[in-house]
Amino acid sequence: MTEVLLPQPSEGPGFVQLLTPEGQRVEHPDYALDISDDEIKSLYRDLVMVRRIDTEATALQRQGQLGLWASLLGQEAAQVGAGRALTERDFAFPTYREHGVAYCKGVDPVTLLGLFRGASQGGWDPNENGFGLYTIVIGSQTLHATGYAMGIQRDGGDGAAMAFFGDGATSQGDVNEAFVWAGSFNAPIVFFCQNNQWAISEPVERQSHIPLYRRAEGFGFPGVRVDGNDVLAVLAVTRAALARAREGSGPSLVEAYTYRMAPHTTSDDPSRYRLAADLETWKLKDPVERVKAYLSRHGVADASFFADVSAAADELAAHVRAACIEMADPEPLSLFDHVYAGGSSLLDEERAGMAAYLASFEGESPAAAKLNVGAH
Amino acid sequence: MTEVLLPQPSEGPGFVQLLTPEGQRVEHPDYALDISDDEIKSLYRDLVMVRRIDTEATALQRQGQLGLWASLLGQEAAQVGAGRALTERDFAFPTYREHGVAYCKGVDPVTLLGLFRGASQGGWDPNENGFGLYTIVIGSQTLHATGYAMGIQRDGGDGAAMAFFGDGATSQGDVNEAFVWAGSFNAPIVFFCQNNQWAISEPVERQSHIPLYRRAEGFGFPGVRVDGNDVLAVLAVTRAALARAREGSGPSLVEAYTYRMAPHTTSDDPSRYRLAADLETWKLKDPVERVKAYLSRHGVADASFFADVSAAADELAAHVRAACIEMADPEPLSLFDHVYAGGSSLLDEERAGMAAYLASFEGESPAAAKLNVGAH
Amino acid sequence: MATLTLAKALNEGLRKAMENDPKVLVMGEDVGQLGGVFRVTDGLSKDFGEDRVIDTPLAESGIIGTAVGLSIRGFRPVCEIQFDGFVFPAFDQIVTQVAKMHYRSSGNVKLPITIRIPYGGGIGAVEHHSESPEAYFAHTPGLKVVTCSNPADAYWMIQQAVACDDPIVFFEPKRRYWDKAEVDTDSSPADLWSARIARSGTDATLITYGPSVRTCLEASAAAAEEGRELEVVDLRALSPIDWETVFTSARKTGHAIVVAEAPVYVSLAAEVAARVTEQCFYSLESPVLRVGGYSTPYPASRIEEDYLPDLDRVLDAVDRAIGF
Amino acid sequence: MATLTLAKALNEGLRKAMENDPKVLVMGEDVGQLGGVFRVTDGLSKDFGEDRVIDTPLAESGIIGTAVGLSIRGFRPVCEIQFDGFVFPAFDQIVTQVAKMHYRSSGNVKLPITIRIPYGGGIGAVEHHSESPEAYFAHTPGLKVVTCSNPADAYWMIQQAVACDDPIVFFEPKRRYWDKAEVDTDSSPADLWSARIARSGTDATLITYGPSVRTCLEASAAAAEEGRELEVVDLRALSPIDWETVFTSARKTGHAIVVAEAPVYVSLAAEVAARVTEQCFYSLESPVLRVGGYSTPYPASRIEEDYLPDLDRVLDAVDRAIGF
Ligand SMILES: Cc1ncc(C[n+]2csc(CCOP(=O)(O)OP(=O)(O)O)c2C)c(N)n1
Ligand SMILES: Cc1ncc(C[n+]2csc(CCOP(=O)(O)OP(=O)(O)O)c2C)c(N)n1
Ligand SMILES: [Mg+2]
Ligand SMILES: [Mg+2]
Repeated sequence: MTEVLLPQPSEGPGFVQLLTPEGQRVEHPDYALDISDDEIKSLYRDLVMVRRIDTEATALQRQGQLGLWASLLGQEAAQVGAGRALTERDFAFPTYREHGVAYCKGVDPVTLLGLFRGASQGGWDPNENGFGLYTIVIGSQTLHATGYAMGIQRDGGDGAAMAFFGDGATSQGDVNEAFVWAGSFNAPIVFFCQNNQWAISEPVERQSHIPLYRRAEGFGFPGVRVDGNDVLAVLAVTRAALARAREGSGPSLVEAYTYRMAPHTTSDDPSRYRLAADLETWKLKDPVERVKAYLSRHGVADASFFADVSAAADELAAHVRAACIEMADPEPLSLFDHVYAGGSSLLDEERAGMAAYLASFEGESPAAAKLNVGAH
Repeated sequence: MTEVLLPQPSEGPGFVQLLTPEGQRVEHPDYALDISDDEIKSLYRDLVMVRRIDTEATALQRQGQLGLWASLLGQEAAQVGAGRALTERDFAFPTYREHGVAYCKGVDPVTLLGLFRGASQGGWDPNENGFGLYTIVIGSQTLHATGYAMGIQRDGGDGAAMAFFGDGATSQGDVNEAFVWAGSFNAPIVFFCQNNQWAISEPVERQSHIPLYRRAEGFGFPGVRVDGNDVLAVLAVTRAALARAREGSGPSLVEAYTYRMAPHTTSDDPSRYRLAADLETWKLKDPVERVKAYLSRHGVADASFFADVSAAADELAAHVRAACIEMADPEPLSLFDHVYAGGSSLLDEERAGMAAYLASFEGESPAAAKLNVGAH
Repeated sequence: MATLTLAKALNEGLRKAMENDPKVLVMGEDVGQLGGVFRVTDGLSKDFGEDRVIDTPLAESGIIGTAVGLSIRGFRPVCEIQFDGFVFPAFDQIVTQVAKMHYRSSGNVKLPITIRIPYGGGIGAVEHHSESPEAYFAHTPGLKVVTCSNPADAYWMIQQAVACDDPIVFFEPKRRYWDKAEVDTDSSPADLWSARIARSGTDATLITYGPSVRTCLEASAAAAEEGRELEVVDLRALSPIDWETVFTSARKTGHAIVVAEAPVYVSLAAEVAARVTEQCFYSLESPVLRVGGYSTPYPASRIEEDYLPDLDRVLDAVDRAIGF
Repeated sequence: MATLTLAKALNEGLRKAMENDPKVLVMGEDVGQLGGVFRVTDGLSKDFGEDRVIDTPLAESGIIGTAVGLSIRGFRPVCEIQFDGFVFPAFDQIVTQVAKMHYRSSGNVKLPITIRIPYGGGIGAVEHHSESPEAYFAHTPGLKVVTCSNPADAYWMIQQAVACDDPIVFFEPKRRYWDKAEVDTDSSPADLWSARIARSGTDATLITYGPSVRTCLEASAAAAEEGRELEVVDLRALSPIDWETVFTSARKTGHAIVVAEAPVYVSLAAEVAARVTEQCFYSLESPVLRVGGYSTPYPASRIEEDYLPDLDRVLDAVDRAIGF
């Protein structure tokens, strides 16, 4: 057998970094970023808030308040960088892990938790914040984003679409079809791939032996690899890609090179497939710490700033926790709501049947409930 | 709307040609071809035979003997070049248009005609000649070929797989997934794309704004564009790609740049979507004529050689015609044959039901037959 | 009043839909300059431009997936799948995205997508060009499924489907594309969700749809010559079904036969049989019988007429039902 | 004799299959080092190596499509689809290639592919992780479909499926993965294509399969306390079905109820109802009833127990049938 898994070099020509892991600003010829210290402070704040939401959600899952949680730990810079590059005109199509983008887009984290709690399938209005529904079937949303971008071309809008997806997703037919379509129609879209090195237990080398950003070349548009743990670099690169899209120059692919520091989801056990040592290496590149280092080193922020941010994060976490725990279960009959915009005689009949059935118990609880049968 | 359709340059760096349209031998630094004049004569013979089969099949369709025919006119060099590069150890996975490859692989053309006549769905044994079944769902066979190549890796075989597909197919998810898999497993496979400029009525620019061979780069293996109307170039390039695959160096993509000179199939009317003038341009690049020009100019072949080839082709055509016309319709009850290797109680029941039903007419023909209802 | 083929009636209906609403788009393979392989979109590209009649790359998942995005942006895409057998690369987008997004979004996202699929056999075609995949879609909650059987319905139903805010799979009986009939383009159409009594009768009910409606009408004409009056119900909507019309007829005649081209095993015909039995139990004098395709892949065209339900197989079933 | 969970029984069965035939391969997402998200392939990679237990790229069409090629090359691939809701990207390969290639090749190509799909709800999961898509496959000629309901069947049926020369879709009731039972690994197994009387009774027949078998056994235990003896038929094979066992039971009790999690509309349950009615018309004292999922997308997990058939809904249907 001749199969080989080559390690992908993380850096190399074109790897965009503007802030080193040590918190040092560096320049990149193609991606100058003119940014004030206040802006960097506000980015820092977002990073902290997003991490705090994530920690709280993980805790809520452990306590049985959520059925599942997909942590973004380690990917905060990638998501805040991209999320902050997006303007109101732009529309984001997320996977199930874009809590940081959701935050930047103004989506209440509690709404996201509804899905992981099992109280809804998402349920928010994508058009309210330009933030699409979480999409679990790997890659599907990249085609939605491409279609949306084709819609912008057709109604004369001036925004762009951004499709989020992971390294694993690059193997799906849908993602590659999205590349074909975006290229063919020169659609105003940015493909934003968070290469967090893992698709559950599979290393990115199972999907590709060459860096993922290079996939774009063969479809006729540019790809770039950016340090996904560097919020400044991600912001700069994503802004440039969005500007390109908005001005009619077509799609591009941004590969944010990062690391999934948590298990795939709370159901996962990464000790079965990866070394704890890798995690240590990546901790040195922590996306939040490096901004903190920059702010401290340059005297831009003092202890009180960090304390304020921390307090605000705790406050948000408390809100999230309280709202999550209070979240009511849906009514059984709500099963039938929103299947169709225009209703359906079949559903009307089924709903009536279920209502009559439920009514037949009249106070006395069904045997299944008593026996606790079927509840796992 | 910002959509653009850029014409794809046919030539350029890397475009491999070894025999000009005028029949002039030229050299290419990467693809030296050491070939005897006898071999060229035998290639010529194949080109003529294949074209003759195609002409006969088109005629048979017009006369109602076939329900449909997908002509390879103009693509003879691409198919004979690739077909002759394949050895017995190699396995070809065709679309519905690879009559030339079938011929080189030793498949009786009459078998192919069974499918287009409606007497079978193909029905040949792929393992007999290393030639897979015709595949109509665009792109599916590229994954089969990749799996087959993975099988070669696993059983220690020394052949390679070759997947045939068109320019239109490059947009399908399956084809791109095949690229992913071939790259990931470093599988011994050659992707052979006949870019005949059209997917029914759609020009190749609808699928991609850049040359198709470049798609391979982004998946981590080499791509090359070859003059698909030059049988020598196709032979040389495909041989090299197969050798690479067999020696464990992994997949490659060959784009044979050619032109579909006939309608998409006999059901198609290309006058609705393309200019007759284009056809004229491509006639000057005819794949058969240029070999004839070479053979004549260099005194390699004389009139009697050409007459012999022509007579042999006519003889083959006569065989094909006679065998096609004589081909019996399948028996109604054969409907149920070969659905499963291991049979099925459901089918047994249905077969028995149909047999009893047919028996109930006992000589007198059913009303439907009398009324000729439903036959179109 | 105009005499139109079914294909032309669809074409006219689509044209009307595009005229009525600038957000309506037509997209698919070869729908532009070629006008579709069956010419159902003939002339639309010329009149509405390439931005509204989109020749797409060759990828069905892409067609449906981008239609989802276009809908979120406010468009009403009408997607053509070139043949029944080529809908499967798009099946994931249809089943996991199109069918579920309204539900997933608690009603915030509407996907007014019409997925047109020429379906059924009998045209002497090669593999994958003669399938009847309606059961897959009817079994999928969140989709609606309809099919027309004649030019007048084609003209109106396609417009109603495009105007509907829910995703609809619209099956077109390709062997009937060339059937001609008068179409009154001024009348007002029947409810999209209603079944139609295509012929009244008293002795048995044929429940059918799409290409098999004509087969059943021919069978009932033949039966009438022998003094048997068959009622023919053209379902039109396959999900949801207008059960009242079906039940009323089945109760009246006491015998029901479902006729469709798809393999009967786990099919729409099974649903009709199950439900008619459940709801008309005491009215039925015989079990509901099904006449359909066999449990084999669609066969080579030279024996397809043995596979497809025809007049004789329908009449044979009627005999069996009445003689039960 | 060993006490095994259903998941472990599958694991042992797969191990046996791999030991018995070096051509058997296991492939899918995370099936290697992780052992699958449900650990059904746990340890196989370590013992049989990465060439026989293949962690694949993240693409289901790729999994099935390459399995076809591997089969043509002489292998017997066992493909894992991680969850029911993720089989749809592979649907095209399954329906147009896997199901048809033996037919297309006039029997020259055998595709001994086993497609394992953990299915069904009740585990509190998010969207796409609780689907019951068996109808799609049962409706597809050229495929065979089976499902196990208990550890012993799991152990044997997976081996039989892998040994079968036809492509089989093998549904695993994921909410029952942790159910434990004694498995006699020395006995000889029942015919893969036979249904099983999981409990004998005389008053009504529950026809069911997969995860709902336990539900029906619990319902019949509850019914027995009230003096009603229900017979439970575990279908095991969904395509083809062992009709004789089903009919015999239905004729004996005169009442039949089909129980399954999938939406009932155009479902396998519809087929059972239609066929039982057709074949047992004069023996039935009531119409065949169906207890199943509703015609909605699978709901959020906090109301899934209202969606799924449970003991009460089954007993309610029994009451309605017997009281008809
Ligand atoms: C079509 C499909 N197949 C399988 C899965 C199961 N699954 C969920 S997440 C995941 C890995 C995704 O990896 P990647 O794209 O890298 O995203 P990440 O989870 O790392 O953010 C898999 C296989 C799925 N959700 N959808
Ligand atoms: C999945 C699928 N979609 C649509 C079709 C209908 N169709 C048949 S051939 C064809 C065009 C194929 O173009 P290309 O790949 O360039 O091959 P060519 O016919 O030019 O050889 C189309 C759209 C099909 N066969 N399969
Ligand atoms: Mg990842
Ligand atoms: Mg082509």
